[in-house]
Amino acid sequence: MDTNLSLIAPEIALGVAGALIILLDAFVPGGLSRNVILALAVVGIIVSAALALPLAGLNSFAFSGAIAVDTYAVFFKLLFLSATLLVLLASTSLLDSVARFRAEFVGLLLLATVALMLLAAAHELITLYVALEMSSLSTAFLAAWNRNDGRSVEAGLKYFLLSAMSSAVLLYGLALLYGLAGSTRLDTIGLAVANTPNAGLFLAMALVLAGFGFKVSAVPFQMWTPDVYEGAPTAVTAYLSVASKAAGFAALVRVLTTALPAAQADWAVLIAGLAAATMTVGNVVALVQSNIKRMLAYSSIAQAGYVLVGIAASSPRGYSAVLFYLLAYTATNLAAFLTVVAIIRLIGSERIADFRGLRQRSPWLAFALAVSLLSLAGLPPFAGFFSKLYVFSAAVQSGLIWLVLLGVLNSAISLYYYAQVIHDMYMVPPEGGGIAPLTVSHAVSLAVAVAGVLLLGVLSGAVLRFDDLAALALAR
Amino acid sequence: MDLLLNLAIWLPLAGAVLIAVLPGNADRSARWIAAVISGVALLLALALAWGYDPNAGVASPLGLTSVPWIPQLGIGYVVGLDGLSLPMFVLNALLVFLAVLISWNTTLRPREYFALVLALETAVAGVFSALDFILFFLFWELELAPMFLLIGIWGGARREYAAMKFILYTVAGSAFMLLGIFILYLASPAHTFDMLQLGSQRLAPAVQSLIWILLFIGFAVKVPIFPLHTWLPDAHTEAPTAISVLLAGVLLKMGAYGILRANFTLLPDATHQFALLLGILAVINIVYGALVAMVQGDLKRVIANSSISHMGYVLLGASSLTAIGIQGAVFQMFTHGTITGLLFIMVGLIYDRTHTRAIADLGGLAARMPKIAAIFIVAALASLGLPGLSGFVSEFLVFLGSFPVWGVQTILGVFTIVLTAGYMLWVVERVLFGPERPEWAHLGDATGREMFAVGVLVAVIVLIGVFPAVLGNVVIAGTTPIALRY
Amino acid sequence: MPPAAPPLYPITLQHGLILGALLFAIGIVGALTKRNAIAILMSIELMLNGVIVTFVAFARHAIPSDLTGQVFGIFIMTVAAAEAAVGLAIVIAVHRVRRTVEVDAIDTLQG
Amino acid sequence: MVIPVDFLVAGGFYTFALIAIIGAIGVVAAERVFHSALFLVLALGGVAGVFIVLGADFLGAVEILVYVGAIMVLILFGIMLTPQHVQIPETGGPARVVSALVVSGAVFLLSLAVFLTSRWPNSTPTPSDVPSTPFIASGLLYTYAFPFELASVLLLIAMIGAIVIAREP
Amino acid sequence: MAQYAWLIPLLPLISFALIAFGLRRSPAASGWVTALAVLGSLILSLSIFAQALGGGCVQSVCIDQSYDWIPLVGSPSLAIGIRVDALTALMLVVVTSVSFLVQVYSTGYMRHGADDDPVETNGYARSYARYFASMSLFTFSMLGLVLANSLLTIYLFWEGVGLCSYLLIGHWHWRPEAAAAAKKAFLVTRLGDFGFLLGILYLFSQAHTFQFDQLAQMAASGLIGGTALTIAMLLIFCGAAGKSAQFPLHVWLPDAMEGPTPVSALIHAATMVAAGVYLMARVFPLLVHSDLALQIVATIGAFTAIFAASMGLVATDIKRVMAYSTISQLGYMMLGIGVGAATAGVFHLFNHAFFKALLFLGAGSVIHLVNSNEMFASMGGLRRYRPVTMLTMWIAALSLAGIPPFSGFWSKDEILAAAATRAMPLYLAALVTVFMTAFYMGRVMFVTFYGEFRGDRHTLEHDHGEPMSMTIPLIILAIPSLFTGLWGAPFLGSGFAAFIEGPGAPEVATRLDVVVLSSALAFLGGLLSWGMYGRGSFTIPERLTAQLSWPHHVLMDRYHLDHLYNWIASRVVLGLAWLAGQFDTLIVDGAVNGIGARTVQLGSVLRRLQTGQVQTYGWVLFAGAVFLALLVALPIVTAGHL
Repeated sequence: MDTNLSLIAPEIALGVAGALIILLDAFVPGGLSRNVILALAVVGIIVSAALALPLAGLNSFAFSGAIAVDTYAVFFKLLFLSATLLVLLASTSLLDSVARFRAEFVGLLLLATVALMLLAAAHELITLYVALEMSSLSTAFLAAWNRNDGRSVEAGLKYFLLSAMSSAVLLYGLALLYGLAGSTRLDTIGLAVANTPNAGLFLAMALVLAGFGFKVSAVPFQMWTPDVYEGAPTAVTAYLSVASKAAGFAALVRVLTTALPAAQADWAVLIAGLAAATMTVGNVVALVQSNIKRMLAYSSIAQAGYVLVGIAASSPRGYSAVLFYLLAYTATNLAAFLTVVAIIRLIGSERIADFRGLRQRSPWLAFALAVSLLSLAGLPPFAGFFSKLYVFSAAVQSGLIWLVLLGVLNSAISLYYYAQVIHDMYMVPPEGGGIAPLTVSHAVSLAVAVAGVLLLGVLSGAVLRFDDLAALALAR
Repeated sequence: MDLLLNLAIWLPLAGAVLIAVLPGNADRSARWIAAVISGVALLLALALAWGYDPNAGVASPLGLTSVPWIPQLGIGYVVGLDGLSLPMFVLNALLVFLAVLISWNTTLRPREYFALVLALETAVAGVFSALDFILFFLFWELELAPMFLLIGIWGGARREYAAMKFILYTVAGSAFMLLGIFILYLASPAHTFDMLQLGSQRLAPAVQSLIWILLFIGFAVKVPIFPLHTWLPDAHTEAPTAISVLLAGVLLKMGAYGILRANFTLLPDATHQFALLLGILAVINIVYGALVAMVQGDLKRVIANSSISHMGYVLLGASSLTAIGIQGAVFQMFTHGTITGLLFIMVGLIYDRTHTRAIADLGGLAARMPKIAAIFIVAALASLGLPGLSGFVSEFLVFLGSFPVWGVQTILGVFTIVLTAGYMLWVVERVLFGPERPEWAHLGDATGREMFAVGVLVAVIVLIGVFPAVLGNVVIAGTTPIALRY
Repeated sequence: MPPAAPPLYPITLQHGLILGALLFAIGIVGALTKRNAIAILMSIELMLNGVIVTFVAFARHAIPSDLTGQVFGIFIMTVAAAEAAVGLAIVIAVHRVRRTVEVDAIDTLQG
Repeated sequence: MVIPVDFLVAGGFYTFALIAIIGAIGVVAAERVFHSALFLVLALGGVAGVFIVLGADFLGAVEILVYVGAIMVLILFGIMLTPQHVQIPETGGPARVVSALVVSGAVFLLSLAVFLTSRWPNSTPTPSDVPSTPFIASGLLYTYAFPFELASVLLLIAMIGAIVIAREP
Repeated sequence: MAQYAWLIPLLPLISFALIAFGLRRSPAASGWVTALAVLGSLILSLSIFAQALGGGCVQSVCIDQSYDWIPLVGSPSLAIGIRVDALTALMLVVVTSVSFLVQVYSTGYMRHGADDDPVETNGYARSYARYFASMSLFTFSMLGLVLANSLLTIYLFWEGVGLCSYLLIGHWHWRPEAAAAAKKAFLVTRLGDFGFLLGILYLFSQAHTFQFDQLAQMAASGLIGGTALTIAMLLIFCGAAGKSAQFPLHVWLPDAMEGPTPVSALIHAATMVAAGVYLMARVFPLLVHSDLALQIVATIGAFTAIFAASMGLVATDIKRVMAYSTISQLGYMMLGIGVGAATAGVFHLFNHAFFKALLFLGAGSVIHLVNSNEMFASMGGLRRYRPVTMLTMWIAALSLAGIPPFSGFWSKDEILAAAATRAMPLYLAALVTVFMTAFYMGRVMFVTFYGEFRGDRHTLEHDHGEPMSMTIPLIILAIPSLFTGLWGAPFLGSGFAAFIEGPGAPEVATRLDVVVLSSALAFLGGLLSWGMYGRGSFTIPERLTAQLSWPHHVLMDRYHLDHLYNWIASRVVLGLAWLAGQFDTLIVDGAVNGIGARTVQLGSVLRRLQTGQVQTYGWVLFAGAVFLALLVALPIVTAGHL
């Protein structure tokens, strides 16, 4: 048994940090202070990242093939770690408001991240399933964290029930895969089903797609997204919208490419269809939203659609583009949500109409939000422009011209609602005063995210090199 | 030269950042910085023009800079100027400088205003100098956000609607363009976005047609070509004066430039195929724009619709596929930029004083503002193609080139000059002439700064009208490679 | 060893699969119609059981001497236990705030 | 008269399957959530029986222990802790029932069609009298040690979360 | 001398620039600078004229030089250039001399401007400097026009003079009528220029050159001809008709009288309006190769002559009578060109320039005195106040009427002779015109200068005589009005034709019958006018007006043509424009907004699916899964695969 723990050292480190925070808080009299908790978490994340970096370039397995250790996994681990770090730094206010359970909050967040990291690395169905459930359940808790807020617990309940249903669907698909291949290892499945593409395989494929579709909020499995995003604490929403979604994509792409290469032509078509529906529904419904979190929820549905375009390209270039997209999207959406966290606290409202004149009340927050929205809309020179560029270019190379046309038109539609927010912030006089008080850590995390939005695209030559390697790792 | 060029492109953006990060209450220094920066950029552009060698050939554009940027996708930072882009590049620098001058007294959020104007300059300069198609597209889109804000914040009563319409139209159009660029990339044997390389190959006609249409939609929105034009009157009407100047002066040219640079240069067979369509659209633009202009009650709307009409001449010349016609089109791009820019400035000066643009409310202004009236008349005359002013040169070349090819279209185009004269002189009569009105009695004439700004434009208009050769050799160098394809 | 004679009353793979599908389908009906959140949870347990039956059927028929399907079943049960705990905790929290566990009433987030 | 093993297996399967299905239908059809819980016990018992018939004796035992012993107790607690002030019908209106039946019927029929038409890799059943426990043990402790450990973390998460979310303020 | 010809237009341009950029503030100087500049041009012109007269030019072309103007891709540059030949030399003298005299006259006339022109600096009208700037610019453009050696060049200056005409008609821009008249003048001539420009383009597409000499050679050698030539000539004639106010594009000229009277004298009588005739004379070597074009030119000319003269019979505004007369005389010139007597047409142009300028300046003199244009309401008996004006105007009037031996007689007679030979119906029309001309000129003279003063006495009280600057030009202009005709007189050797056409010109045909007939008709016309208006009371004309009220109304209303044009402009063109505008807002923009609205509507519909009820979401989730499965699995299942 290859129990080389160094191969899962990042997860162990982070898990230990999470557990340690919870335990210390329980045993230290009076509990840990907010800053100590944060410091511990940050150290845990940094150590985990430091341990993850050397794994890049490896191409092996741990635990009888349960875990893949490759650049692809490392890419996502680093992505989740950075996202978690930024969310944590920005959730200082949330931590203050949930004074009694902040250690548990941070601990669960870290453990949820461990789950996501494993999800990206899972190379075996049982591990995949357990990691998925681990992330879903902890996310449900996090969503319901403001337990005295009816909306928060409603979000938690909805997320829980729907994720349970969808994981049942996924599980059914996994059962069929297992039945077809007689193994739970993805690569073995891939080999076993290669010569016998039959109806069972397609049913399994559809069910697996549905299961992951929930995780990444692809239409028609997206319906939980707006409600949960709106109800959950905003920092959790940020986490959900980037890390959880990215992990869904990570696992989806790995399963599709490793276990189902035989049906590539078929799933590519399905995913193209999902992408088309997802982009369109997300953008069109976002047009009529008045709550910023809900609007961003629909926007993130639409963004998932663009990522699916890259997957539908089903080529290394496409996967590489997907990775870059997720990276850029993570930076952008985090910037958006973390700004929204601060703005909501400043103005005490989530209504877009109340963002009027924000520029005068808090120029930098307005700037950060404007930048991230423009990036989401895919305008240069922001990261979102480049990520769309790569995804669409890959899709065109795969002949999906109609899909790209739909995609680019969709981004034109999306500009309407993004620009509406910018319009409200910049072109309408304010209705109140006051500057948003940002904690230092929040400001730092916001600055990092915005810097990512500004620089990722321009420097994408270097980033893409890494992405290409990671995408190639899939095709070992 | 490459250093100069890159400096000319990026300096304004640096200025914008500088203005943005200025500490405290720096509203007054913002305009000075903007003036200095845009002035230096203008000098750089003029220096580039001075150093331009018309005989340099297609393969060696002025200030060519080629750096790999995103090698995975074959995207490079490739910029350079040739005879086609150089006039536009200089025009951009000139108009931005003048725009800063005429918006000197902006009191609403001046820092943001000047920063955005400078950012806009970089974007447009980039469009005209980019030789990598993705880079071109990037600059193309880069211009949207500043423009959106400039119209939306400093615009007129319906600024929000106009700004939104502007940005949505352009983005919808560029969506098609992006797709076209991708297909072009894939179809080219070299798999490159480098326009110089793309220009040296010939694709299969069917593929060319597809790409042509896709690119054309993107450019057509910008030109704008009927029926994709309705954003323009709104944007023009609501935009502040200086922004209208830039919009008419250089932003519309991006569309026409794109058609010449991409469709004509890279896709000759498809261009042949679609020349008739282009010719018909051109004449629709010309006649329709003029007709619509005739029934507008708002001074700026008249100019905006006349702008649509005049851009039609660019298309008419280009669609003839004759050397003279294309040359006329390029001339018209430049001259329209100066003339319509001047007209918008004049409307702005009138509006600044009277606070109305409704033609019905104006009248008798010539008595109190003889200078403004004189320059307004000069601009109107230039717009209706009076010889001695630059508009005639370009329109004449367009007609000369297109007449043997598109007889009917040219006749309609020539006839529209009469219509143009009709509404332009009607405007002059109603706004400037007529009995002096008591409500304007206290109004003053143009100030020295304003006169300088318009004087420069008038000088350019007269210079090119009298000595077209000033522009001619550069334009010829830019037109020859295109003309050789037909 | 000569191949065993075919059984008279064979319980084939399909039997197990169909039972699993049936349980899964019944579970879906419950999950979509029950109004009490806990009853929905129970229906989901039914669905999971359907999946476990499927796994077991595959484990029996698919590859001899490999009982991974059963192992998977154990994991599913474990996860189901955790799921039940989480679900009930959230249901209790909802009940505390809303004084109801009826999902029809828990729809303030919409649109 | 010797009853053939085949017949026993078949009879056992059908019996337990019927119990499971009746229980399952009962869960869905019961008008009181408490009754649903009792039917669920019945269904789980039936499933456990099916497991044993299908040669998963260990799994059958675990099913009884974990599901009936632990999960059901949890659910009953849950039912008691969330008393309804107003008695409302347990099941949604006819439209909801019909639409649910449609989609569930579609799932079932589709699965049926797939199961009956597809050829599955190997249809020879493992003999049901071979004890499965050693295999499972080695699977859990060797091949699937990692997810096994992971499951413990999952339970930890569930525990901590449940405490935070559910406990009285 | 001819190599300095480019200096001739340059001098007025310099004076324009000086005024525009500096002298604006010292009005007195601007007037004198203009006059001096034009004097310089006049002197140069005279020397060139002398050179040409002395046979100093090779084949009557003194200089023909082109300069590259617009470089072209892959073909030779478009060139502009100057050409000096006898015709040019003649025109130079006409333009500079009349212009000089008008400038001098204007320094007096314009000083106090119109009654509503506020006096601002040093006793000069506010618009004084602007007036001279425009005049300088006009003189420049007009000189450039006559010097042009190619169609392109002539077109450039053609538009230039049009612009100046616009500016000068609208000089008193605060008067709505002046502003409207200026616009009308520009637009109507533009309408003609539409044809002119097309003609140039068409000719270029056939001949690939704009130059007159090359075009003439090509026409002579048959390289261009046939229908193409006819089309090109007719298109170019459109431009000439617009500029020279030929029917049906004549409507702008009467209105143009809203401008200051010296402007009317210079631009709308002597020079610019004659540019159309000049243009036709220039392209005459081409024109002769198209009989159809010739016929049309002649017919339109003849019709215009009689048509305009008929309106002159009833007009009461002294300047408008002059304007109709100008149109009519221009029609004569066109008739001359059309019947192949181009030289006669040009000769008439030459004579007409002087006597018509004199008539206008004289009219200006009396208008200056009584501050009104209305002959019947505000004038009468003015011979006591302005005897010099009356005397000089009589000379011009007799010249215009074609009474021998005044200058107009000679040139008109040549045209009539040619017409009588070539086109009898047109000849008859021209004869009628002769009669009408004599009649309305007599009418003007009698009504204005004889009888009793009918206006407001107060206007005459502060009359201190007119400044010398106004009187002297009248006197000077009277000299050519008297004598220039003799230059072309057949019995003196037809020097004019020899000068224009060079040695070896065909002898001018003289027809005694025409001479007698036309002179008699002219006498009769004058006599009739004396009978009706010369005896102080207007009972006969009043009775006639009452009896012939319908024709009178038609004539007064200019044959309703202005109404027709207004109707076309405001109903047809603006109607089309209105339709286009509605189409733009409702259809094009409506479609776009509609797409936007539909998209948002779709959003609202989809949004309603988001009920908040968790089982709805679950249902969609399951249904989605089933749908996906059906999409991929069903085809295989139904195909019975595997």
